[in-house]
Amino acid sequence: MKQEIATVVEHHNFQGEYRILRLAAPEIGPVVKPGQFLHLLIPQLGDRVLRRPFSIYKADTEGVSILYKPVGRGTDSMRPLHVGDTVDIIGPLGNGYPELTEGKFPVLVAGGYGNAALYLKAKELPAKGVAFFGGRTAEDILCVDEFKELGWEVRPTTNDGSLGIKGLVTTDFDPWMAEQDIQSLELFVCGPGPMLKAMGERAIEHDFTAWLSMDENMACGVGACLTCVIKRKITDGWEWARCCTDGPVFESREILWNE
Amino acid sequence: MKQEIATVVEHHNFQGEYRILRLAAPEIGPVVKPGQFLHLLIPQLGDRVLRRPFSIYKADTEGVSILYKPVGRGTDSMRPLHVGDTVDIIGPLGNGYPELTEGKFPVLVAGGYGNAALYLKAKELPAKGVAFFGGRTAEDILCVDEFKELGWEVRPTTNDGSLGIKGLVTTDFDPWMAEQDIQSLELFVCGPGPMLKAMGERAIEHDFTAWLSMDENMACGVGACLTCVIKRKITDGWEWARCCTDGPVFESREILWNE
Amino acid sequence: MSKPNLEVKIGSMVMKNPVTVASGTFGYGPEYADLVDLNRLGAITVKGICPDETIGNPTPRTFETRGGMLNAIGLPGPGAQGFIDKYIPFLSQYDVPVIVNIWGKSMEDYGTVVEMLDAEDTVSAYEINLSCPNVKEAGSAFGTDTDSFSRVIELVRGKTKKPIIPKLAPNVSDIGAFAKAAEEAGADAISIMNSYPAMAINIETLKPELANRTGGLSGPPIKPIAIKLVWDAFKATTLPIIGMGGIYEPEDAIEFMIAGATSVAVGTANFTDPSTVDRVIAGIEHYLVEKEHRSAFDIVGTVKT
Amino acid sequence: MSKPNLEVKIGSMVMKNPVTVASGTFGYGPEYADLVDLNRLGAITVKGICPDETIGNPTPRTFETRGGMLNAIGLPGPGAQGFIDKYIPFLSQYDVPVIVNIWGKSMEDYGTVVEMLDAEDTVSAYEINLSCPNVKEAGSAFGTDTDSFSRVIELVRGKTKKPIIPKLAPNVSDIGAFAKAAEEAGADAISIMNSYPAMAINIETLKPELANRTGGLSGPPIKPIAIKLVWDAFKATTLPIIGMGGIYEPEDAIEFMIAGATSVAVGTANFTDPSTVDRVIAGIEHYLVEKEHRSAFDIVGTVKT
Ligand SMILES: Cc1cc2nc3c(=O)[nH]c(=O)nc-3n(C[C@H](O)[C@H](O)[C@H](O)COP(=O)(O)OP(=O)(O)OC[C@H]3O[C@@H](n4cnc5c(N)ncnc54)[C@H](O)[C@@H]3O)c2cc1C
Ligand SMILES: Cc1cc2nc3c(=O)[nH]c(=O)nc-3n(C[C@H](O)[C@H](O)[C@H](O)COP(=O)(O)OP(=O)(O)OC[C@H]3O[C@@H](n4cnc5c(N)ncnc54)[C@H](O)[C@@H]3O)c2cc1C
Ligand SMILES: Cc1cc2nc3c(=O)[nH]c(=O)nc-3n(C[C@H](O)[C@H](O)[C@H](O)COP(=O)(O)O)c2cc1C
Ligand SMILES: Cc1cc2nc3c(=O)[nH]c(=O)nc-3n(C[C@H](O)[C@H](O)[C@H](O)COP(=O)(O)O)c2cc1C
Ligand code: FES
Ligand code: FES
Repeated sequence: MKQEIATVVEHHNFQGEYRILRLAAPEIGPVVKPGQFLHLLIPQLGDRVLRRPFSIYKADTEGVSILYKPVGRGTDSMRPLHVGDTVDIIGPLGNGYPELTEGKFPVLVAGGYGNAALYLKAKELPAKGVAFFGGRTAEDILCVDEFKELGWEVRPTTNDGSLGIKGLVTTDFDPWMAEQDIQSLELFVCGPGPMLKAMGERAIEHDFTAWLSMDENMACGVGACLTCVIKRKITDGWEWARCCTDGPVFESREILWNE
Repeated sequence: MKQEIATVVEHHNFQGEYRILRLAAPEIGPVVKPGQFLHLLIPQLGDRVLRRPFSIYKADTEGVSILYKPVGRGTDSMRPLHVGDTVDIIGPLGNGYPELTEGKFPVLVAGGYGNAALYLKAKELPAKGVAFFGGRTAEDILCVDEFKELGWEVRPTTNDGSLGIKGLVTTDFDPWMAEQDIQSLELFVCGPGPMLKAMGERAIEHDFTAWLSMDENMACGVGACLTCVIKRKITDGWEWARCCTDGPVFESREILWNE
Repeated sequence: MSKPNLEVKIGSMVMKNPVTVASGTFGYGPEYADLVDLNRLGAITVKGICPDETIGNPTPRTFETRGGMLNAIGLPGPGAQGFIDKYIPFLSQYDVPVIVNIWGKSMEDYGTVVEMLDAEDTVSAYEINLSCPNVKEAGSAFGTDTDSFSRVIELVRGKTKKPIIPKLAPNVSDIGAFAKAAEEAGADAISIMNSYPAMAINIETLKPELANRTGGLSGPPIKPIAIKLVWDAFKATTLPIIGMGGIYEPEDAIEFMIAGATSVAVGTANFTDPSTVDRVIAGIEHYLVEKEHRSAFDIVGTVKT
Repeated sequence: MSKPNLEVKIGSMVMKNPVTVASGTFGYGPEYADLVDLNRLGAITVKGICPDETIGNPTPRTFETRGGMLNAIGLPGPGAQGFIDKYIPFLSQYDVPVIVNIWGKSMEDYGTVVEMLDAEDTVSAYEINLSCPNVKEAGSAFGTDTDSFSRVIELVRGKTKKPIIPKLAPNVSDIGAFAKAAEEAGADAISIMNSYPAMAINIETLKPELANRTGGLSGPPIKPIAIKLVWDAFKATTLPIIGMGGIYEPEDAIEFMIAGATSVAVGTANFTDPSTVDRVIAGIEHYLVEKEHRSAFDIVGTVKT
């Protein structure tokens, strides 16, 4: 974990409303593991003081890239960042996804910026599997070609049917799953809460492994403030686990979902 | 007095560190009187909430110009304003300078952005007189040619002697004054506190008229908050007068200087 | 859908919408009349008035802080008679209730100022300042001790039939106790909050940034404090509450109402943007339409806890 | 000129410079160890510890406000024994005093937690949390009433010879009374201020933004309030003061010291920029050099009023 003043080297529209921000970060770039994230201090955020976490989409010896969608105060304020501006980042943060278990068949499930979060994992995985991507419209299904290039079978679903099957990710996943050697599946999931929960439930019901990247609001990002906690099951009940340091990736069985 | 969302039509270096900001303000521009000011809400001022007052340098039917020097949080944050950006201004504010008294000889005394504040007055005055401009260095003596073009005799003084006489405005003014029909002088002054006070003292001692534009911190700018008050003499003592609405221009005899 | 009813009542005073201005941030009315349509306001609240003319504090009187400002104006003013002479003719032109913020150097003063003003029809209600951080008498002396707090209210109650609205000090551990005390002493409403006692020091001169040394913090920084105080008071009393503290956007005003405020006051925001009151009124109306409420009162105290 | 002496003392605890971190904003030490050189700190102040393991409040626990944040973490923690097992080995590697922030659900708890911790050499001092806005017991119950406030301090005093530092509640009318009470009860220093009781409500859901409903406001918005509280306390007591509330820049820390703080703590700013502590230490040193002071202590309480 390092704090680095990173220079913007690329910043433009990526797809639909999504934008890509590429930062020169020679200290953080080389040490990123798939599923980790950055904590970014947005310049010109007016009177707001907290950083915002972003999954690392790409990383190499020179820097990192993230994909984001302007949806609120922070992400809106990132728009005016120009090439050459500097951004204060802390990273890489979080545990990231574990290695694929021997003999398991990898499945990626993602929604929205979750696609970005899984790209490095897709690249690293030795065996190529199937990627289920869900979104509201075709615009929310990111990086399809990139995943295909890596050798993955990409199966998009959209709420409006503008790309792939019409429905939720589960609309496509459930029948597919039924035809697999279910217990050999190992899922790597990153997406909105309901998607995480749906996949987690299936993992438990059908007895496969699902690594879920949890999306919780953060303050410190380094484990100090205890903002980002979720309930993790332990033998006699539950304990709090911090998404920023104990996660963001948890196996479905670890999580006690809030009612 | 109007509130107007004005578009930046010009913004660049003017002289030394001074910058000129020209705003399209068709409502405010046409009604400006010399010595009045604008109250400007600086965009991108981060977490600061108060406006900043600026003397109106030029005004016409289409808009207004101000001259400023980045010296603090507010003025520094004005640098990135681009042509096409909008700025929220309230104006024109304050009483401005009165008409020249019949038969009096007009003298302008200014320092720093005070030169800007006097330009409209210089332009309006029927009789052309003498203008004493003081500053730290040549860079602080603004608009000399413009005043000359209007027919004024311009006499600069600088602390370092880089333009005109070396010294304070008074170094040049005092001997000059001694040779005039002193009581026929009518001074219009805009500059830093000590300059205002020096001229005010001379006006009282030598019995001439001096209109001083007072420089006080402001919050509302419209007379509501009672931030910008100075002591104004009245028959039995003094009362508070608001620089924003009762001023900023006061005659030297009105002012009770703080010890 | 028909337009929602924005009208609210503070005791017998009817406000055409819930929005007034915070005392001391809007002068006596004329100052903002060029920029704000005074008839559009729910009420005009004027700067603090005491029986006699007062000069207030030395300068500097305000200081900009991160996100807000400090003030130690110190309640200068024309006195009750001066107010009547200088401002009543102006204010009486408008079709909008006038809330006069009153204060005193002694307990008796609070009675005297009401006696002097009460015959004026233009004066619709009194906001009793018991919480000025900058004038010992009007602040700590009466505002942070429930006994003298109640006695001032009872005294004023005895002098007028118009609505009386004590303005509570924020720097107390239990605002509910003051809300209850106000109710028992005969108040018609309460207003919350005054600026918060605060200070800034110049590290070059070592001098406080305000001549009065300390002042009151106002603006966006105090909003979350004010929201809690309003909610706490709402639970403790049935009196209507005028909520204020850092209202800059319609959403802020709506938040105050959901926390329990029947009416809201825009203060420091007037300095930043005089169109705030207008935006806030429009924003409240828009919210009521969107949420399909019939009346502004429908959202008061609706926080789900 | 020779380097100024940055050392300050809080009771018998020597800090190599005046800068520590605010409890709850720096975890227990390891969390920021990659980003901050812990040996550079004047002291490490850890998150609140009570005798038993505790779970704290439900989520959401924090919320970003204009200029600052609200928190209602609710003091989750490993308990005294858990703290010893999990963090003492780590903390003992560093050459920096450790201040353990303690709290209790009952008055007795405050004694118990000290009994459990006191044998640990790594524990240098106790900050007694009597002002948590989010846990009834550790907050309003003890922090806003001078009697129980004093009793907790006396109880802790009886259990340890190490410096004890009560952390005062900001939401009181007279902080001086608490400062004096702390002194009389045997405290070695006081710390000011905890986050300020506050609230935010989501106007779409009508629900409070924090699961705990209310929380504590921290960050730049509260600095002017904290500066005044420190100054007020400084006038009332001779105890050293650890000042905090919105310190983001060296100038903020220096302002606290001029107001009367011997030591300062960086809180919310750690989240924004973990290099703040480092910048603040360097900035204090730079200021002392520039103003030709020999020691950090020279500027404490030098405000000219
Ligand atoms: C581990 C992690 C990885 C992330 N990766 C990405 C990424 O790669 N690309 C991307 O665009 N965004 C990502 N996010 C979300 C991102 O951090 C921002 O929170 C989000 O973009 C909204 O921030 P904002 O400041 O624009 O909006 P705000 O104005 O802060 O918030 C807008 C709304 O979203 C809510 N919100 C904010 N943050 C969260 C959150 N984390 N979870 C749930 N609700 C929230 C707010 O409460 C508010 O209602 C990630 C979040 C986490 C925790
Ligand atoms: C009537 C009037 C007309 C003005 N006209 C101009 C103009 O034409 N061009 C121009 O550049 N500036 C002008 N100013 C000053 C301007 O409003 C700003 O205050 C100044 O430029 C510094 O603001 P800042 O935000 O950059 O600095 P800040 O960070 O706010 O302040 C820097 C320092 O200056 C002090 N300061 C701020 N404002 C004042 C003030 N008004 N008087 C004394 N000290 C102050 C602050 O206390 C601080 O110590 C005028 C001021 C007044 C009252
Ligand atoms: C410059 C200024 C002057 C004030 N004068 C008064 C006053 O005369 N009487 C009073 O009760 N409150 C006074 N206040 C407090 C405000 O009415 C209000 O309670 C406080 O500022 C909080 O609201 P805000 O954050 O919206 O400004 C004053 C506030 C400011 C900023
Ligand atoms: C997330 C968070 C957790 C906190 N936890 C504690 C705590 O456990 N014990 C305590 O005494 N204060 C706690 N505080 C209060 C801080 O120590 C500090 O008093 C307050 O935040 C003001 O300082 P700041 O504005 O620099 O953050 C916490 C503050 C925050 C923001
Ligand atoms: S965000 Fe602070 S502990 Fe996770
Ligand atoms: S600045 Fe408010 S009265 Fe002049």
